[in-house]
Amino acid sequence: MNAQASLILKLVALALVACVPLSGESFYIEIVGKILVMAIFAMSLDLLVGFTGLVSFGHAAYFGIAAYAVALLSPEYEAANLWLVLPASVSLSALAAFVIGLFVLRTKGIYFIMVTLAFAQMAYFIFHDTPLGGGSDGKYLNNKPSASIFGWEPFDLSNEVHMFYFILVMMVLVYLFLARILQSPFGRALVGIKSNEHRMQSLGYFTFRYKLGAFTLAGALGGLAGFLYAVLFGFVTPELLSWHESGNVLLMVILGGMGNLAGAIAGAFAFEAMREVFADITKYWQLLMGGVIVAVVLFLPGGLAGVPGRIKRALQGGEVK
Amino acid sequence: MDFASFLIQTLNSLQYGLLLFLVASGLTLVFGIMGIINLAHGSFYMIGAYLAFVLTSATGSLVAAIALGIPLALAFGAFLEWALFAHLYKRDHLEQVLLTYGLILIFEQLRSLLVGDDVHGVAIPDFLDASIQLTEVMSYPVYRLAISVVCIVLAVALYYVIQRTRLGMMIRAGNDDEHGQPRADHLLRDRGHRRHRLGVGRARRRADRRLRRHLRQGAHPRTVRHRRVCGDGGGPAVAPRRHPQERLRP
Amino acid sequence: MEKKIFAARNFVLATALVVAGLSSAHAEDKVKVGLMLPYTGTYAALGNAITNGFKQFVEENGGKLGGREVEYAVVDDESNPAKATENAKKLVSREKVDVLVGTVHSGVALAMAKVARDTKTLMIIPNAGANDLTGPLCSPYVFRSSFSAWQPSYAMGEALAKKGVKNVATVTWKYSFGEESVAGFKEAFEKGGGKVVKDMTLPFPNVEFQPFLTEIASLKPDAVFVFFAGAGAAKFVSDYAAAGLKSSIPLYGPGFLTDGNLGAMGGAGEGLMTTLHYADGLTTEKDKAFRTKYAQLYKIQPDVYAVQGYDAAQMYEAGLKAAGGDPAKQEAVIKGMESAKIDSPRGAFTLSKAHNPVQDIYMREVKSDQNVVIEVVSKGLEDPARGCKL
Amino acid sequence: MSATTKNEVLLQADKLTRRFGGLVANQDISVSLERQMIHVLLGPNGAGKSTCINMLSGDLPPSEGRIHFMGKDITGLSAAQRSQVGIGRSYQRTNIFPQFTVLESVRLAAQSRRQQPWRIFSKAMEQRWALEKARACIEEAGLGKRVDWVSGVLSHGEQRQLEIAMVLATDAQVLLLDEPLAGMGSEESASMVEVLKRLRQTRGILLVEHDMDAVFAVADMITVMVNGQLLECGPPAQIKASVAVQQAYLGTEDSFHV
Repeated sequence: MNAQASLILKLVALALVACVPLSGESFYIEIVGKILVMAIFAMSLDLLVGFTGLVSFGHAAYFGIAAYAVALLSPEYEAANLWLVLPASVSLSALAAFVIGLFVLRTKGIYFIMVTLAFAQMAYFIFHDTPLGGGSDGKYLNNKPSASIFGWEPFDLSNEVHMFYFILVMMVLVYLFLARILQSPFGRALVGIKSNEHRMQSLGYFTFRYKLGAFTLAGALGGLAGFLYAVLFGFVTPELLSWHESGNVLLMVILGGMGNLAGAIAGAFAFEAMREVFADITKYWQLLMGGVIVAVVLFLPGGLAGVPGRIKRALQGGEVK
Repeated sequence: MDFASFLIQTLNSLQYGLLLFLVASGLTLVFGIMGIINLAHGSFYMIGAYLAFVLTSATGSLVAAIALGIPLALAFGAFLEWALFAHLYKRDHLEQVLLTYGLILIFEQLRSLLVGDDVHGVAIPDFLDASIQLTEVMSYPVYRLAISVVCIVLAVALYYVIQRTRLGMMIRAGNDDEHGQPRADHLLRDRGHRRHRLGVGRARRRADRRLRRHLRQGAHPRTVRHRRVCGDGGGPAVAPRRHPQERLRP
Repeated sequence: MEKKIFAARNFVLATALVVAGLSSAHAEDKVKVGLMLPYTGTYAALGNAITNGFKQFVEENGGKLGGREVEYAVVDDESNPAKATENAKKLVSREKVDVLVGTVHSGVALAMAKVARDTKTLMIIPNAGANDLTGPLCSPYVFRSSFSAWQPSYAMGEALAKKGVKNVATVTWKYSFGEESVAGFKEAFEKGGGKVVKDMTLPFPNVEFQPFLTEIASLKPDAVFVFFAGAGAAKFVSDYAAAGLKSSIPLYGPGFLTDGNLGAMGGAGEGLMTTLHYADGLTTEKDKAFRTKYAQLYKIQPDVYAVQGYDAAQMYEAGLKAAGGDPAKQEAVIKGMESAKIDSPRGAFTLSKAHNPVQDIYMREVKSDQNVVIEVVSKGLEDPARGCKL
Repeated sequence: MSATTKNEVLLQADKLTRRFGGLVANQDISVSLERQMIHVLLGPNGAGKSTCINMLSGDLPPSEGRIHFMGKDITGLSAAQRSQVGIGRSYQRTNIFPQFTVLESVRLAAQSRRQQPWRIFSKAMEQRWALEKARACIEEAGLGKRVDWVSGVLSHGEQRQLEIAMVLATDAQVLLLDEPLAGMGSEESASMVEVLKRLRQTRGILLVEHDMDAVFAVADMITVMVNGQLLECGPPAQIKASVAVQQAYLGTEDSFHV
């Protein structure tokens, strides 16, 4: 029954999100659209942190590289073709993840966290300090890519409702794609690496290649999120690659509960909702945000997804333990 | 670029390098000995600066501010260790990184709440407020040289305390046990905790901040940039090198 | 397995929270002003000053703008360009403000201007000086009550050339506002026969100036022109004095070098000459009234940012009056603002066709804790608005 | 050196030496292992046994000396590469996947033989051959009753059996077992000895052990190491009789009964 109940709940949640555009409020359509983009970004990081045990503190680099790719690849005054610029941007960030992965995956533990942060800072300053991409002021994407295939226009991204559903479909596809991969031999090996990499090596797995594969895939999916962000807002800035963004997406994964794709989505929604509500309450909203982060780390190691399990155990008087 | 300017530029880089070493050495103690990665280390730099500003305007003299500041820093370090970091020893590095990331936001807003966002300056004490004439146009502030001397003295003191004294041995032992044999000697581990509770790392760092405070004149609210200096430096600079057998443990 | 169920449930809960938490009522007869300024981060002090200035005018105007009650919607932009579009959209489409006022950081202002143009919302920039805002990206909906990066620096270039200064070295932060200021200075100074020997830059907001001071000492130029603001400016001036350069090589720059941070630099700023469209010790009646009221309301002396906030409110008042007080009649409001003659504490000014103030630039000298006006170095200086097709 | 070499030599190590800075953990250790042989590395704590087995399994690169497997020089190969050629390894401190079930752990070990990581849309659970191999190895290691248990909750002995099952699932020809009987009750170690005897029919086993009775009951060849050096190597009878071994290793124990 458990699996079925969770499937129903997920479909209900999906339906609820799908009705957002019916409200006609363009602000909510865009804000929920952005949260869906962040959900994709969180899922791509969860593949690393939650399933492979690789804590990357520089995941925003690939988000930003794809965002800049679409801004730089699109011609100044007319729309680029979606079916060309999307794969191009995603493969650029996948390439960046592959190259950076070759270096960072040689380290472990805290050094991995720090070296991924260092590479992301390098990417940040490439866009911040050089004229490529308009320096620190960022760059405009004047018109959204057109979805035409040989003249046939299935949908128009400049229409915000089409854009919303395009992002929603992308998020569902990424969810199904990752859920499927984690059932494959490749996925099981990744989970094995997170549980005990030394054992996997002595069983004959070349764990470096698996980790590099996961790192590149996560970079590509993170790039997809960056692409959608740039198209949604039509404006890219070096801050997209800043270490604060890497920290925030890491928090979404932790908040949602590591190693749980639906948890990553829930984490993205919870984090963005908190940020909006706190910002409305007080000028010192970062104080509340910092407090929540400290509380989640101290008292909620399993994240939101872990909460029900803890409640259940508490209710049953803990004899299950 | 004549030779005199080259000498001055070397002096500049040496002086700024020593300053960064001081910040990095604080983090080495926290990370190398206590094994906790603290992203909020830059915030201590900021807290030290604002502490100097507040105490100097209260007491009127920098020297009094430093004398008052060090115990305050010790207390703050001990409190933080008891309240937050004590829970972190067992946790993995990801949770330490996230918790200290939250701390940055909290310190930032507390500073804005308590002291406001304006730019402040702190006067250099008179006996240090002179400049030495180096070339006919350029003179070098004595205060910067004073700071370099303080940095060197603290570096030597740090080395001596860690390597030569019983306290240093305790700290190092505290470190080995947490990462050393699985059957850690529990007694030493507890004493290790108490040693950290004294916040040795933080107090010494806070004192140096106040001296550097005047070098910077304006207390810049966002000074988290320094933590990466230590990060780039790779492993702990001062803590003892781990025995190679260590690498073998799964 | 139960982990999955409840993760999905949280998903539903969180979405509801987002939708419910954000809606807010919108009153019909009030004029709604959206204030998007930095209330946290490095520029927080400037954000507060602009807000104070704006609210002071509204209060002096009987708590009304164009005869209507004023309702504020405030957003903290944190000087973070990454969230600028989202924050601006929050004010425009959720709060449905009639005018968007903001901001300090040029990067954030550029993103706001794009939102204002796309959604055809009136926008008044109370500080960000990036030339593009009233240049290639100018638009009928975007106005500015402060300055373009070009203006104060161009005036300084003219003044130094007139004084017969021959070669000058420049130092600034490497970001759009710094570079545009140095470019404005260079244009006027070299047109007047001067020569810039060296341009030095360092990344924003780095404050380690010693190496540059040593290089200035070896170059031995006639004068040095710099752009720095806030904590960086205070530190540069005190380092410059500590290095003994102040007595041998005079230091010049736009007013941001000394405005608002004279206290922080102690005596090091004494005697520094800077150019800006505002100064202390102006003799006009309007300025005296403005300063006493400001000191009375907020217990601190006003600075150029407060004046710019005050003038942003004046400009909107002029626009609303021309439209009979109805913010919905945007064409009339825009016409009114374009033709208005603003009686500002800095001195009366009109708007150029690119909606940038055409204003006098003062030469000022630091005396104890004030930038006292010496003379008007450039009367009615208009930004060239290169690339604007208005 | 040993009895008639009727069986194929699987693993041959010559003059293996390992130094950690000044400390010499292993000095010129030569060991050979044939199929259908159980070769035991015996020695007091700190004799360098674990270092030696780590060098053989590729966890630790030797400072000097060569290692050959079925004639090929594998000194330069990593642990993963050595596992691929057929060397399996179990560890002194249990080294398993605590969150996985027994079946999933052993299936993952079986999968290591044909990984095909590019088939990202195939379901791991539908790989017939891996599941069948896993169930067979679980039976062979005597864990039949614990197939669906989570590895973390198994008893210490059962976890040692799980390690054996995982190594078997990798079709290893040579099993390097680091104290397989450590921490086991008497009947648990008895059943493990039976398992080792069964495995000896088709494979070569080199194990590090302390348990005297078990060692002499099952070993075909014993090598005694003291302070990183090879003291003596020979069949159990020769080792039992050797005076040098008694002094160096068994101390002044008066009688030595079998």
